[in-house]
Amino acid sequence: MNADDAFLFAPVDVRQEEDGWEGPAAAPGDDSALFLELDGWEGPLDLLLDLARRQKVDLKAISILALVDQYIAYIERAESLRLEIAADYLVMAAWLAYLKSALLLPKEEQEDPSPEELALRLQLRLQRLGAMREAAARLMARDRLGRDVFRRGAPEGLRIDRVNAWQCAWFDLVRAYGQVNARTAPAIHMVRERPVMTLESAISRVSAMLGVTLDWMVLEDFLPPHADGRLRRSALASSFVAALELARLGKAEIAQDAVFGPLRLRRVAS
Amino acid sequence: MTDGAADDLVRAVEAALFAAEEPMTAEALSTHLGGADVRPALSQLADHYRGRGVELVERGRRWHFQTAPDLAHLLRREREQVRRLSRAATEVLAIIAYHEPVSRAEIESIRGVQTSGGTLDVLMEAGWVRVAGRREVPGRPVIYATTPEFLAHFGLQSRRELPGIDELRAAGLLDPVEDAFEAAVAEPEESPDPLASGSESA
Amino acid sequence: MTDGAADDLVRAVEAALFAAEEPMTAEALSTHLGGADVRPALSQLADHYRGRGVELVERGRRWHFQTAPDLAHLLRREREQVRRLSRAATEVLAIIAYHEPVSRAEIESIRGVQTSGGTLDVLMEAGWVRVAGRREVPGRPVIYATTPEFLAHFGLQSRRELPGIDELRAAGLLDPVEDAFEAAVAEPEESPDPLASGSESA
Repeated sequence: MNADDAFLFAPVDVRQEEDGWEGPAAAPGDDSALFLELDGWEGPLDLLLDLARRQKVDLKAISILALVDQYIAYIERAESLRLEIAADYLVMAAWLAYLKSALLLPKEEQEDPSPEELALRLQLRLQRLGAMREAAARLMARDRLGRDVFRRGAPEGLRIDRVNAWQCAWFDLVRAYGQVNARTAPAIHMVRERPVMTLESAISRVSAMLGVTLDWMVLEDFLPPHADGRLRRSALASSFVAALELARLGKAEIAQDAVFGPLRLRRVAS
Repeated sequence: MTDGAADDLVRAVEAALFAAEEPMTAEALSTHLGGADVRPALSQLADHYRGRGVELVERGRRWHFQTAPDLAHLLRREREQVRRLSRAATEVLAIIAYHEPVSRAEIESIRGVQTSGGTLDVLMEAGWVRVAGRREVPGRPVIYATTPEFLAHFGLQSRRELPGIDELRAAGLLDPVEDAFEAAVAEPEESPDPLASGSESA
Repeated sequence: MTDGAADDLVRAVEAALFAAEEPMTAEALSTHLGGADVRPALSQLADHYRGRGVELVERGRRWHFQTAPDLAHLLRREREQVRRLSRAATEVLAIIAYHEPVSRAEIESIRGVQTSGGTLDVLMEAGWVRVAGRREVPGRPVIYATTPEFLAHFGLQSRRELPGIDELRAAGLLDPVEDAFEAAVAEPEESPDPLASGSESA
């Protein structure tokens, strides 16, 4: 146990205020000479434990009555010094006062739970807290890493390097070569022969047909009857251009009544 | 001199632990060294270094080299590298270590005072305490436990080496007050009999 | 065994050098250890560690521990990461395989596009391509060739087992990419035979 950790001694000004409260010079354990500040404890149980320790007996053998007296006396003295006392300390004081009176009452008047049981529970709690305080102190006193023992100051470190395991399949390889060759081979563009009606044949066909009729004829009527598909579209285009050409030469008239309406064609009477 | 001619695996384990920046489990070492069984090498090394200025120690199943504790006075550095814990934090750490896994309410019932969140944060930031799940009781409180770093820092091979833990357990001082109380009233003439109290601190 | 019972100064020097963050001169060590003459301890330690996984070495009058140089490979574990060669790298590899030895300029003229240096690096990292000297022409360009690992990876006895141009054409692999692509998408439901589809999924 490091008692010094547990106690905070009074600041100078407070010490001068009253009589018997000597501070820093007092040895721990000299109860009357100790000035105790409530901030120094981790709650009323902690204060009780310190007071119990001052009985200098095993916690199993402490006198609860004496402890109650000490606690209440302590709180009273603190109050007389007009120290601020947290509520839980006062609650504990009241409960201890009740416990004391119950312990002093004749047995037959005792309620349930009996004050002895309450006292035992308090004692058990103090034992457990005391055990942990002692354990904490022993733990802190061990040879601690970074204070008493040291790890290697400049470890090289263990590295994990990632290495790439490259994968490529045989087929990918030869296909890539094929693609390089295909991409860079000289390209020759061949246009397949398609069925077309040339402008010349369209002009001769349209002018020949205009020669045999005086009436208006729709452009489509000039197309070869067997032509369909691509040939028909080619014939239509060529025949249209042929009609324009014949109109330009003054050999034909063209009429269209509406946009995209049928194109009509007739011979110019000469 | 047998020690001088350390075999290749022993040398490899020695070098790896020297170079490692963190303590390593035998498994991690083994993985690093291509799956070899490193345990015989570890104990051979621990023997070799025993009594030297540097020791090979096992802390929470992790191994590391550290300077011998008795040389602390020669090595202690000017700048304190170890944070000073408040008394509250010290107590909370001890309670967690000796009771783990333990909830905050259980810590508070032992200390008789509320524990500020900051106290647990400090312990977790130091790497000594971790959240170890939740207790499957109403409210499912978070429970805390210590870490391998805790064991390494305080030089403990395992929690079984916590100072006085066997005595505390035998005395029932790691049992809840109620258990101890029932044990005590069952045999009213004696003070709490440690063996009679239903220990559930394991 | 004399080594086991290292004397206190030897132990102190050992611990101090182990914990030190930088190599230390004998003078600095001596100052640290209260003025003792540390040289005998240093040479005793150097003897002790010789041949172990860790060595005590003096470099420029400063002493430090380091892992044995022959164990360096153990301290660096390699983790393999499988990666597919990019299409560009595959093409370059194919060109090298078919035309080796070949310079980068030649590769580029065959591919019709510039080749980044990284591509050749990857192929050399894979161990499939090596620098095979320089071509004795103006500029003395580096020329590249494939390696035995290349043959091993692709299961080839020799480069002559690579299919010839005629075979590639027969397999449809010399079709322009666009046509091959169209052929592939024209039959969307079935292209189990890669040679038939010639798709470019690379």
